[in-house]
Amino acid sequence: MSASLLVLIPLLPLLGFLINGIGFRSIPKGAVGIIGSLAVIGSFALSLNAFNAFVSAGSTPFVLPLFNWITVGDLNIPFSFQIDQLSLLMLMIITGVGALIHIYSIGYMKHDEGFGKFFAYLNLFLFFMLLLVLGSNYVIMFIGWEGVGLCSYLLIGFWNKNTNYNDAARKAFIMNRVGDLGFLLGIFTIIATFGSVEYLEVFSKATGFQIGDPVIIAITLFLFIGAMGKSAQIPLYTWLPDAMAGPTPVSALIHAATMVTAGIYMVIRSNVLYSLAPSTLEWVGIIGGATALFAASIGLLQNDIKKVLAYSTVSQLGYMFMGLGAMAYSASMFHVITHAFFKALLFLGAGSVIHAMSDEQDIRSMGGLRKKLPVTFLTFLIATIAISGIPPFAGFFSKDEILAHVFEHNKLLWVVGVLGSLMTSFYMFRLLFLTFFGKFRGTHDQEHHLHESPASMTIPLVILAVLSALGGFIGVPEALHGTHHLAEFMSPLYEASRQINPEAFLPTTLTHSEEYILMAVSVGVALLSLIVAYVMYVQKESVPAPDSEEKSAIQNLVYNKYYVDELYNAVFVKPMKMLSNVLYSFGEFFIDLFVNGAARLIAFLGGLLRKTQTGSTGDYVFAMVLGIVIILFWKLLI
Amino acid sequence: MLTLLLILLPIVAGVITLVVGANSAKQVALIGALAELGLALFVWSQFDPAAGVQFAFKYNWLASAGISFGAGLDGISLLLVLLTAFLTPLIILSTFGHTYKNGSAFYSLILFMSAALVGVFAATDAFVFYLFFEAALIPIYFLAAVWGGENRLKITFKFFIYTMFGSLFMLVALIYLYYQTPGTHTSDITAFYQLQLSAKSQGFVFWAFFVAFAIKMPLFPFHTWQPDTYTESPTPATMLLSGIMLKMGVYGLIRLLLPIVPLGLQTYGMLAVILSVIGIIYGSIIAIQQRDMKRLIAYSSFAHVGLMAAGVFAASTNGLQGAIIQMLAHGINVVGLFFVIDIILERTKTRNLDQLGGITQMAPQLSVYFMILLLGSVALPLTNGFVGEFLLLSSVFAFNGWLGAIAGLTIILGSVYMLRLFQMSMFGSRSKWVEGFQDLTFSEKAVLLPLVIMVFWIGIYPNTFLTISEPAVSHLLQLVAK
Amino acid sequence: MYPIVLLSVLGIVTLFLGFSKSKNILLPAVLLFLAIALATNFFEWNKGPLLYFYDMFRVDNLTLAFNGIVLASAFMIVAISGGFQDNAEAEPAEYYALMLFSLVGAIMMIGFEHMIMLFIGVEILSIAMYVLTGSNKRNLRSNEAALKYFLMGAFASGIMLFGITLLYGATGSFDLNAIQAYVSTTQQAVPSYLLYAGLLLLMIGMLFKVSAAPFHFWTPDVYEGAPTIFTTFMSTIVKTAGFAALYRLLSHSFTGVYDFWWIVVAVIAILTLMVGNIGATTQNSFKRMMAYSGISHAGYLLIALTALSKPTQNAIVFYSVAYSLSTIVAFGVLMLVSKEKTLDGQPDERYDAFNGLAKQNPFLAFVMTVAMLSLAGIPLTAGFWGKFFVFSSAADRGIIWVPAIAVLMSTVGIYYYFRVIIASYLKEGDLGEIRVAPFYKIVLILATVLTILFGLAPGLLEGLI
Amino acid sequence: MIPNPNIPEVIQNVPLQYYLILSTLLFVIGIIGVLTRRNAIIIFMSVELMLNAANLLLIAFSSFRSDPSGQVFVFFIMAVAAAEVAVGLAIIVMIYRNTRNTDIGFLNKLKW
Repeated sequence: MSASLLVLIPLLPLLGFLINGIGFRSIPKGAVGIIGSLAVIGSFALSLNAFNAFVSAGSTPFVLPLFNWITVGDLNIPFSFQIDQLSLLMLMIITGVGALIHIYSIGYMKHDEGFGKFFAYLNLFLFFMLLLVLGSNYVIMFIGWEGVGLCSYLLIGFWNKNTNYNDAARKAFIMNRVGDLGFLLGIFTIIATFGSVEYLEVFSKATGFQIGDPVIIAITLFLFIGAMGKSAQIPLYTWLPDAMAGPTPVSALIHAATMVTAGIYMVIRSNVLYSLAPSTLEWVGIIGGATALFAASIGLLQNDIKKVLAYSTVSQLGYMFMGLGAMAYSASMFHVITHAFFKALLFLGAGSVIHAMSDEQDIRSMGGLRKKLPVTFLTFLIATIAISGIPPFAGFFSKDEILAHVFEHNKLLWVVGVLGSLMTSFYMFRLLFLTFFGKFRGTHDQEHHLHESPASMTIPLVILAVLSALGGFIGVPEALHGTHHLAEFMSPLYEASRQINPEAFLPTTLTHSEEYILMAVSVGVALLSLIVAYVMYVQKESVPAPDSEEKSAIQNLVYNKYYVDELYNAVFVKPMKMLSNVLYSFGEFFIDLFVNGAARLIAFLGGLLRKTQTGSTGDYVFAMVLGIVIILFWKLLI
Repeated sequence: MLTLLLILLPIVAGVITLVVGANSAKQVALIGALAELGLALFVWSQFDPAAGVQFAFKYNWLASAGISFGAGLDGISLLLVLLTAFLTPLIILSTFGHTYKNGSAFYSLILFMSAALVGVFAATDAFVFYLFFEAALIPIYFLAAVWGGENRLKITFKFFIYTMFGSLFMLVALIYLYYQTPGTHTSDITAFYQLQLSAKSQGFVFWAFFVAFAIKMPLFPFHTWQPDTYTESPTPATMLLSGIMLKMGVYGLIRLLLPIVPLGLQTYGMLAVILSVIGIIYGSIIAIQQRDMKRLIAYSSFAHVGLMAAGVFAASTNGLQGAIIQMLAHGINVVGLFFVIDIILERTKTRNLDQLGGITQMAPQLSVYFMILLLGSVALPLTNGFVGEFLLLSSVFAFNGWLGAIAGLTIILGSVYMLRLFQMSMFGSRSKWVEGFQDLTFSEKAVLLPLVIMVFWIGIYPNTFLTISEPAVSHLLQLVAK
Repeated sequence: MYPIVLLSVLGIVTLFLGFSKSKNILLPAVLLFLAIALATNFFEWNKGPLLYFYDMFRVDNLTLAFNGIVLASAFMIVAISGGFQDNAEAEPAEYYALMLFSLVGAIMMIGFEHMIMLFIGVEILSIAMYVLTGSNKRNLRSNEAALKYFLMGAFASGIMLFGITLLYGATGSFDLNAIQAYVSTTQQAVPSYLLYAGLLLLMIGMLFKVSAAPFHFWTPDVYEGAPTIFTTFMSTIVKTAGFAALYRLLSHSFTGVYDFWWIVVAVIAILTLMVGNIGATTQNSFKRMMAYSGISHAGYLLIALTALSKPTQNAIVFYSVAYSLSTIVAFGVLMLVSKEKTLDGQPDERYDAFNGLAKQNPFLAFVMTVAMLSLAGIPLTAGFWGKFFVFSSAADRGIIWVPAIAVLMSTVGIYYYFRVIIASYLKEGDLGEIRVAPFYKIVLILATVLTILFGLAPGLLEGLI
Repeated sequence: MIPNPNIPEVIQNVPLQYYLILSTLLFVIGIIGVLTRRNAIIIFMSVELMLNAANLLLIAFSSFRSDPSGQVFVFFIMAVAAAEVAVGLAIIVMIYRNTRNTDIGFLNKLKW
């Protein structure tokens, strides 16, 4: 595979962005969609090609230098790409899922006046995301890291007439930036420690460090702050649910399948560093677990179809971090992949529902859609099963693998994971049942317009459904007599980590029977939730209460997302605004007081001097004599 | 000789502008500024980064006193001269939508200003440096005071006296240094570099320089003139002030303070960095709640320059290179932002964010340019702001981790106030003030497009510029380390 | 030496010219006289040092340079006096004659080698100035100024004279060289109160003439009350001559006791700077502000004297040139403007009189601006280099605190100088049309061009002596 | 002071210090006169007293040093003082004409 073709992978979406972005007024809508989609499909094809070439060339990673980006003193930050197992996997997910979502968007956004702009942004997003995974050093990753944040901002605030959406967009960008600062500080520490930001150099130098070296811990913690921002972990997760303000395909692409997994990607990429810092990993696991449980619990009571999915995303990302915390890098990656499939599918399905419901997002106003939207329903069902971890769909395998590793590592976290799994299953089926079962609860007008989405939307749904159903088979655990293709493929990535921290990479100590029990537990709780949800929402046909109705305190707390937004508002936003006002009115005044005070002092002294100038000759002579006397006294007598 | 030409050309152009009268003053001034740009580009093409000071010119000014009119360009100077030459025509072009009373005086003052700025950057003699440093103040004062807003008299007067006050300290320091030179005294800057001053006198010179440059840039807590002046000045003057003139301060730190008083830096560098970092945070926080767009950018500029200063005081390759590239980036961004604000002001007659909103619906092109400049300003990677801030923050971080982390808050706070600015003006529902808002005209695009191109050029391939200043910076740092 | 003789004779000739019917030849004639004096002054350039009048008068390049400044200033001032034609009561011939005589006094002060010469010079200059100050006979302000100036001037003369007497008692001579010899030989062993007291009193008398604080009180009142043209004369020529004399006295005779007197001068310099600059800020009258500004410039010059280092001589010459040029322009423009505007029957000499000047007469506004910039010490004007050399001389001596305070004070200076610029450029006013006579214009242009020229190329002037 | 053979006995009988003290006293009296009196003419007379104090001292020094230049100086001072008197009185007369007064207390229009 020639270098120029590799370069084209990110370049094609960039071209698509430029064409659509510059000419979004003059290019006809049909062409816009085709240009945008073709750019991504092209990238996808090239990625596949690259993957094949890589595998057939014996899976040897290589760095593709392009040019020297920033050269300052001894520090050189090249603009170069690294092709290895990890980047290739990410490439395929991003371009693959991305392509589907692009195609889907042609139908979904057809009637939007910002059609061209939308495709331009999507392409730009892919460009940055591809840079993020392709870069051969942390700073290139940072380009993508910030770039996707920007695109997220642009796309969340896509309908920019709405102030709430704009606020959500801004919140996303700023929260991401909080993480980015951590990332940046991590990079600085890396520069200070290793004198380079190139992965290969950093990692090879890192092998010389001891496990638990404070510098490495600092670096990994800093980087993890970045991951918390991008991957929406506690405490930086609140932007993600708000990000649902964007068009649904955006939610699918950015806020489910790709961008939010950047944090996972980064940790896996830096696995050498993290393997050297078990205490950081401890934190990664704890935060992941807490997020998984916390977000899932919020999801239980949400009524906005996209919000439920959003919290579920946060929660699933928490799972991935739990996995990372247990050094189950491959398992987390596995979950990234399967999650990309089913979460994209869920969002697109939700989009299809919203599309059909004339932009209604509240599940309390839906119901009984399965007959009107059969394809959407079926695919949504598959995705729901997949995310709930019910075999044999994709989610089962990946989640199970994570839970198995977590169990080995930390039993308490495993319990948390299972609890999360229980909730996940419940709210997902709640969502499914409320949306597709029972009677239609929307307005007559909405009912009249109900229709299955066009082919451009359903075809991606079907493809993703197939992937969600079968995707798990790339990583069947040994216990189920399969081969873990993914783990095998990715195993060279951990060569260095294995050297420095061999215990972490020993084969599992769990016996097969133990593994079966673990699987049974997680599947069992999922099924349990399914049944409970079925009873509640299909048999009893209960519908969540409208907002006006009083709720119990706990319900209220959960429903209002534990008031975290309000807390942040009270702790950060308001004081900051107040500080700003105070500094502006008093701080500036106070500082200026010294400047103006100097002027006043002069004026005051001037006033005094004025008084000495009485106009009376006698006074003047007196002053003169006084001066003479003082001088004579001073110089002659003292 | 070329350096002298670079200084003289705008003066000549300014005089011609003054003579031709108001009707064609704009055009003549633009041609003059473009000629200067062409000359600067030519100089660039002839420039060899590794060769130290080039195109040097020396005229014995005060032969008996060893003061000569010395000018020449090294990498750092060249970059700033290029910046000046690049921005001046754009600033002139940006006024094409306006008619200023006494146009010929207006434009000739801009050109005189530009000459003085080039003079500051090119000076190789300390007194020549001082001379232009002060001389630059006169045209900008008149620009601001004659064509400014309502409160201009008081505010510009304060600005003038305040900055003058600072630079007089520099004069004292320079005279002192001059008398420290051995043998027949000389005021050649390189001779100052060779001085071996005692720690005590270095401390004294350090603070004299610090105050002079801190007021000029401005740094906390010497900044109170700045927001008012930026706000009250006519936009071209604001552009000159923020785009180029504040760079004189940063340049002064690099050119004079670091290499002449390394011991002073050692002793007080920490304090200076702390002040700079306070400025970053202080300015950013204040910017968050500003309603006046110009004032908002003024505070943001204050914050940005604080970071540059922090990087310079950190005195590392990263810091200096970062500061230099950030000077270019900041100049470009801030000029662009002020221009966008001027366009908005021109069309809506208001700068108050509360009264604006929804402009993007009326003027998508404007909003795209605005967005790009803003992204540059919040240091998004691949835009010009990133390279500088990355290097600067890394240097401050290397200097002191805590300070680096605190300074790093700028990227968060920066996005807070900048996005607020963008959202309140561009997004949301259309306010009555923006009814009938026209998108960019050709001449406006002609200003913004070059700026945006530079935003990306510096962002994507900063090495073009970094390599120019690299040898000069490492030379300077050797002096600091001596 | 030639100018002394020439001016004495020509002064008398001028008096006689006053009897002639055609008043119009008076002005050109006086200008011609001054031009001749100026030209002959430089006959002796580079020939010195020469001694005249029984070794009582010394001619060297420094003397000639100061003479040149004084004569050129006088030339310009006479040129802008316009022959006093707009004042029916004026006696132009007498005024011009007095001016010429006072120049003789000034030159005697500049080149004195003997205390008699100094005393006579001071008195000739002063007495002529008393008269000129009161020349506006019916104007009470002018009267008051004259009386104040006279009484205090006479008082100061008394002080000075007593100082000279004590010096004579201590050293036994009036001759500078003899005093110098005494100071540098005998003095070191035995401190002589006679000498010290004499020196201090003499210095105080001279400092009064250059209006240093705390002996400055007469200055604002006299400058304000005197007719502007004579204020110009006083503030340039008297000051230049005074400093020339002080410099000669201190540098020639008293370097031996530098340690004794420098601190006095330093303290007085600081005090003068403060009084001048701070006092000027509260003024509403431009003319009075210029008086305070004159005080403050005396302070700067005193800094150079304090140091008495290598650059001092140059600093004083350069500073005097820069100061004289700008002061003449400032008063010149003031006369034009205040002639157009009156306030309560008096010429309006407030800042506000300049409102809108730039619009009405951009030329005047411009020359005024340059003059103010120069007085404020902004680069690219002669005034900057003046300050530069002054600070340099202090730095050369290693005295840093004095220029540091001076720097602070010159910041204050910017404030009041710029008020005029602001008034003329930035404020709206109702000035009528101002007609500028050709002579007048030439002087203003000449002074402005020289100010800028010396600002650009200080080397033209520096190092000449 | 060492007795000088060239100086007449009469003069030597009175020590130089006495002259010094007397002159200084006269001088101070003159100063006090200037300080305390309000009439311009009397002030002027006090100034003249100061000058004459100096004259006396000059002559004393001159005699004790056998140096005639001091006495020459006195002549100059007297001449100058005469001129000063002429001008001074003229000014005072002029003021008297305008204000019917020679009290300096009234002449304080120029101030501040």
